[in-house]
Amino acid sequence: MNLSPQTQLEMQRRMLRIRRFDERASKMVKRGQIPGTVHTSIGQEAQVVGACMALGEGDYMTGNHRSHGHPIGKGSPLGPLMAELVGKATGVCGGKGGSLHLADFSVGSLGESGIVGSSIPIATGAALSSKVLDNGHVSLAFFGDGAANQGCLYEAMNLAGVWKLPIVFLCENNQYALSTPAHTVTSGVIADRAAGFGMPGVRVEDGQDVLAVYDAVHTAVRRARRGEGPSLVEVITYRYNEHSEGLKLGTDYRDQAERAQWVERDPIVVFRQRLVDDGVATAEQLDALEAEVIEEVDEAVQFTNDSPFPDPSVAFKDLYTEPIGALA
Amino acid sequence: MNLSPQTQLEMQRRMLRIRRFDERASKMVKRGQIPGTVHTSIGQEAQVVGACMALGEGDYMTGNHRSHGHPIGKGSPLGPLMAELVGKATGVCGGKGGSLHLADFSVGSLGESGIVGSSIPIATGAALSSKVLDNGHVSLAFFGDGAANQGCLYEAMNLAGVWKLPIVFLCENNQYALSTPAHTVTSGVIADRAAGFGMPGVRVEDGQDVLAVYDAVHTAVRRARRGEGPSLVEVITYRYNEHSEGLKLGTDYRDQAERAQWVERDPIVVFRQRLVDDGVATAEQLDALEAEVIEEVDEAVQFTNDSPFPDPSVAFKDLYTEPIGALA
Amino acid sequence: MTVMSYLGAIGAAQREAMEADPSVVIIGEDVEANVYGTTGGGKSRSDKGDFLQMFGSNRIRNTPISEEVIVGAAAGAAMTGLRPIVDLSYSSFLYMAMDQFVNQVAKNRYMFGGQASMPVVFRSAMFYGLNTGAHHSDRPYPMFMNVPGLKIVVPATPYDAKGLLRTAVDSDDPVLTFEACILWGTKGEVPEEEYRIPLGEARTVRRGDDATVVAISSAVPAAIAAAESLAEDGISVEVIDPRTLVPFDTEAVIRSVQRTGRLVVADPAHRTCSAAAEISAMVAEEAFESLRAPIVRVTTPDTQIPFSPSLEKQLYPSGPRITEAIRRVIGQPTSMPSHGARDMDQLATQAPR
Amino acid sequence: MTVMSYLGAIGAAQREAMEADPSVVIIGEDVEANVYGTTGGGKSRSDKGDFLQMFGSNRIRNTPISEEVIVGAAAGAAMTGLRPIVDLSYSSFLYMAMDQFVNQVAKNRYMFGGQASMPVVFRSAMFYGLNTGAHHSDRPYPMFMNVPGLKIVVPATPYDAKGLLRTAVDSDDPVLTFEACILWGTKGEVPEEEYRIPLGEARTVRRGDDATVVAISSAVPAAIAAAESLAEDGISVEVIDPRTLVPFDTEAVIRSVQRTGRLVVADPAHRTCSAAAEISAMVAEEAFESLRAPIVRVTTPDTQIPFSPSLEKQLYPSGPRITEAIRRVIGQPTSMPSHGARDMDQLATQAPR
Ligand SMILES: Cc1ncc(C[n+]2csc(CCOP(=O)(O)OP(=O)(O)O)c2C)c(N)n1
Ligand SMILES: Cc1ncc(C[n+]2csc(CCOP(=O)(O)OP(=O)(O)O)c2C)c(N)n1
Ligand SMILES: [Mg+2]
Ligand SMILES: [Mg+2]
Repeated sequence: MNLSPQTQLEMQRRMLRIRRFDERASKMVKRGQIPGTVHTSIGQEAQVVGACMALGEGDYMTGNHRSHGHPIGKGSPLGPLMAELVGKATGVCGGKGGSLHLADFSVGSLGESGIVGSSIPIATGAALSSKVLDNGHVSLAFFGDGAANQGCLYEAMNLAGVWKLPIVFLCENNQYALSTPAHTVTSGVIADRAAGFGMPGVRVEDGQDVLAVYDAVHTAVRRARRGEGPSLVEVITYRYNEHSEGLKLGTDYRDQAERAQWVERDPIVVFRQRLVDDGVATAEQLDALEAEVIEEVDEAVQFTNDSPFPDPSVAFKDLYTEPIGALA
Repeated sequence: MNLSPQTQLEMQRRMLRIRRFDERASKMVKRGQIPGTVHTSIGQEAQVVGACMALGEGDYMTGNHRSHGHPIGKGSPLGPLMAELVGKATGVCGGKGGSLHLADFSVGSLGESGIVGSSIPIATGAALSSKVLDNGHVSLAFFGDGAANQGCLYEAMNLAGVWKLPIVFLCENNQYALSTPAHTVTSGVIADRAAGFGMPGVRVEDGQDVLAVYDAVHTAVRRARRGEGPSLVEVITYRYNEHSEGLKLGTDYRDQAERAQWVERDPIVVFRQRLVDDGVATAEQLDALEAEVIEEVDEAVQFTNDSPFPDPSVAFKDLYTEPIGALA
Repeated sequence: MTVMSYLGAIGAAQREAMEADPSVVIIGEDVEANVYGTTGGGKSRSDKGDFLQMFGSNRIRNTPISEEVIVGAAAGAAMTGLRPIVDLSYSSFLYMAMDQFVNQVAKNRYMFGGQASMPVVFRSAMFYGLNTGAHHSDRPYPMFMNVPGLKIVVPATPYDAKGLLRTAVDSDDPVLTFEACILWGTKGEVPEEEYRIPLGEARTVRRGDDATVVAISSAVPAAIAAAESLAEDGISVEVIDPRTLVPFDTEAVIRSVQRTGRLVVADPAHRTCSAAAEISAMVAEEAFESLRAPIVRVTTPDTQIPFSPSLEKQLYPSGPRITEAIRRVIGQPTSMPSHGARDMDQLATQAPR
Repeated sequence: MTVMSYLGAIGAAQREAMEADPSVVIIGEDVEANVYGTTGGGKSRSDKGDFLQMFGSNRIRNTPISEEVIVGAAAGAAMTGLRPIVDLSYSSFLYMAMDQFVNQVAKNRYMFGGQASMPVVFRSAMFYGLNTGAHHSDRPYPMFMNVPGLKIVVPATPYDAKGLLRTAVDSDDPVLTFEACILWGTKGEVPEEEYRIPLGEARTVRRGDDATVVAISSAVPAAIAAAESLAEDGISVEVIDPRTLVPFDTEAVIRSVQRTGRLVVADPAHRTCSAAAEISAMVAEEAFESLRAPIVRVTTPDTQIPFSPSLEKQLYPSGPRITEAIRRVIGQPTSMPSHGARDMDQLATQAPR
């Protein structure tokens, strides 16, 4: 795969946007500046960005509780995302969604789901409309290794298979579902499940390599775009932080040495080195890129702070498209 | 597999019991003597009996709407089954269940389900209790090619895989789900789906051969009994009659020539010939066997006719094990 | 005007909607072969495959048996440009997709601050009263009434079935229609031309002064029968069919109760947390001053549905049970034999007494 | 007596049940690591893994995220000799297994004519009021009340949480317990020795003569606060916590209303077809003659749950909203500012008005 320097720099920028945004969100939730909980994608940026960059602008995407990375990876502006996490009126969902329910339809992000597995059918439906309307859009469903044991995934894979829907099922295998190691609750290999449902299944063993992820997903997206149907891509990766931050539900029982090994292969550090080695950018250029991203995150926080909370009456809006009784 | 003559004759007897029972039920529902609807297993007897005979007496079984064959195959007496179809007080479920909800706990039949796929988790739970209590019982879940696209099957296969539960997932692939040809709604091959869930998957191509079915299921049962976990067995077979009789919901759009080809390989006729050829029984002995079965069915109908309908107050019994308000 | 069956009216509405808008598609099990009789052109069951020929397999989507993904995919498709009509065949199968209904279909627009709209109709038929036992006889609309964000339609006549379904397809919000199989064969007059019936407008089936009966789905003909039989005794009963449960025409019911002072609610759902409970609670709060008698619910008792013909039919609201309830609210001595309607209503709850 | 938190009481009940009977097993996601704090010995969150050590991995069954098969497998296991306690973590995840709940768990015993018994407990926690948005905040017990065959428990205190859970595990019928996360930290006295609380017995939390408030789950402390604030004005309010919704202690409620003549029902569920609707309907039918005022429901309006702290809290029954409702039923002028409790209740329905 020969990617333009521009594209490669954009990958690094998006990974940084996720990293810095989530680091900030993590701090804010611990300080009580974000209510509820957040699930960060720190450590998984290559997997998220490699997948998102393989999609076109008009393409659709759904995600899960580990939610910020997906819209950021798809190019969503940070201000309304951060404002949403805090519950401000300027949030991307007007403050109604919060961290677990980000959606930015302007970039094809059809919604993150707090219910594990539950958004996979939605992405399948978006692929169905692309097919019926013949508009060339591809769908991608992000879900975790934990979600890979929800039955709806297999219903979706089968349906997409028989109807040759343009969809990529993307399993973010960060090897844990909350406290539970994937290998203790997964019989067989996730990627291998594709074959029984009549579609290619690939496993990206090095999910910390953004280009490896991009390659695998790009192949799947092209196949979908050609009308040949769905694919399953499983990406092995790792989250650095707690499963969920802010709630103080149990702590993590992962081995700290295991974590340290993964941190050593940090996707952003690795790719930065590669960009320098390949002569795509200089260290100074990459520092500047990083500074830009930090500023963007600062601005998002500023935007959030400057924004009002929604009026209480907003709770009664948006349930239906037209008023039903006092509800609008 | 070397089966005793006795066992082989019992296979033929059970296939005949299903055939004659279902022929009678089919007639009765058309005459309005059975209310509602029945789904017959005519044509699928080898698949049902081959599977049931591979189980031991204490083993568990669940089934689906095509329901009569399973308990008959497991050795249930015919009288209470027939009485149940008519809604008599002496029915195996006291008239509360009907054709769609037969269950005979005395032979390990934990219940047929009118909801496609829904009984698979129940069988999985029976296997779990066998495992926890270490009592050596194996479970078998019967389901159709249509049910093979319900997500709960894959949740069950995965759970059984990780916990090495003693269960056999038995797919009765009669090539249609109601009006829908399996190949039009199934991506990939059902038996091949097992591999992705870490278990053996076999396809019995000639599901009209009772011994072939027995062999495949017996292998799976032994594996389960040894503590090695679940298997998936897919059996190719064919139903002769309408999907459902009595309701007059649409008719069948299968090719009549296709049906004729299958009828030519009738499992009962084929096995009869084989029993004679192998010297297991004489034609006269087999005629006598058949006469016995016909008499048994006649007696079941007589038993049914002689039985009263349940008192209306019975509608308020059995919801809970103890009275709640007026409900007992 | 033309005469149509309830089932035919549904087919006709589907055909019109498919013809009117190319973004309308039909998704469901066995829709291709017209097994349930509503994708064959709205004429008769023997018009097999009509819709498939008329609209093609791109728009008539025959599915695997996978309710969860069917419902979710229809929702996702509705969020991205289609207007699906989903045929879920029997209402008892909706539970398979409950997560999609509650967590996606009902919540997405709200959670996402109005970014999503969800023009999708989920049709299903309640197969009660036909001796198919507990797995096919459910009447689960009360559950869905407890889920904000859904609209819920319960037609009782061919005219309403057709007009409400057209409106449902036009709606940019998700609509669930619960059809009653026991009414499939009911014939009625239907205009030749296209028409719509607004959601949230009750129909006063019969005017009366002594008591109001609000009746749902197949309880409507039973309530009419009750009103007719009481008319012979000079008792004048108003029968209201709300037609849609969400939105609900509170005003029509309140106005009627203000006049009659008495309310019976006839609802084929299970009693506890039924639509009848909601309607009763609404009136007990908002028209209390007008009430001259207890509000009586005639429902299906809180038991599952038994198969045997000797057990099943008694459980649903019937003419005699509704008659009996009306006599109770107007303070007339009852005429039912023991083990009749009165007993049924005493057995009708999970509350110890 | 000893002091325990609500969450600790649940853990303690689980531990006692596991110790008492080897056929009791715990099945659920993340139960091994005691993520939710009830499989660690009932002491504190930091007792990680206690249950695993005490009872072993044969009885502490850490599952994949597969709610449908978890629920069904627990049911199947209960039909064949185990007595599972299933931890489904949050109540919003129950929909994933709705078919198993309705079509298998609730129906099997009945459909099979009493052949099956189903000693299984399904625990889940309602996470509302904690700013986690629409996907974690559900309070779905009314749906399950509409399903005959289930028993439904909604404890509001540590004492009840422990005593009711022991009874639930003893029950040979399926029981769903809905715990309120917002009460997890509530402390209360609990006997040292083992005890049970029968299902179907309400607790009169506070005696009073002027009005009855039936309050559910987290509405119980809100109702107590309302009663206390009204006591200052000389208004005497009776507060009843039904503790179980199925079976329901109708008699306790009726007796109280017969005395007070006024009823407010405070229920954190969505309004339409809520438990409050059922309780109101029950009283409107059976204690009509005693009622001196409309029955008022204080519920969560029929909207989904928004995330923003400026939006969410207002929606649930609070002390001030209950106070306001009581003032209404006793005919006192209200003191709420506009956009307060009264408005909330006007916004609280999907019915056009
Ligand atoms: C249906 C459902 N079950 C359980 C949960 C609770 N839960 C939230 S996240 C999570 C773990 C998810 O693991 P995985 O899919 O691997 O995603 P990851 O968090 O590792 O990114 C669980 C169990 C949920 N939100 N929804
Ligand atoms: C959840 C659910 N969806 C749909 C149906 C309606 N239905 C009953 S049987 C059937 C076909 C089942 O096909 P298959 O599983 O292959 O079994 P077969 O009838 O061929 O034996 C359908 C669609 C149902 N009963 N349950
Ligand atoms: Mg994971
Ligand atoms: Mg089949």
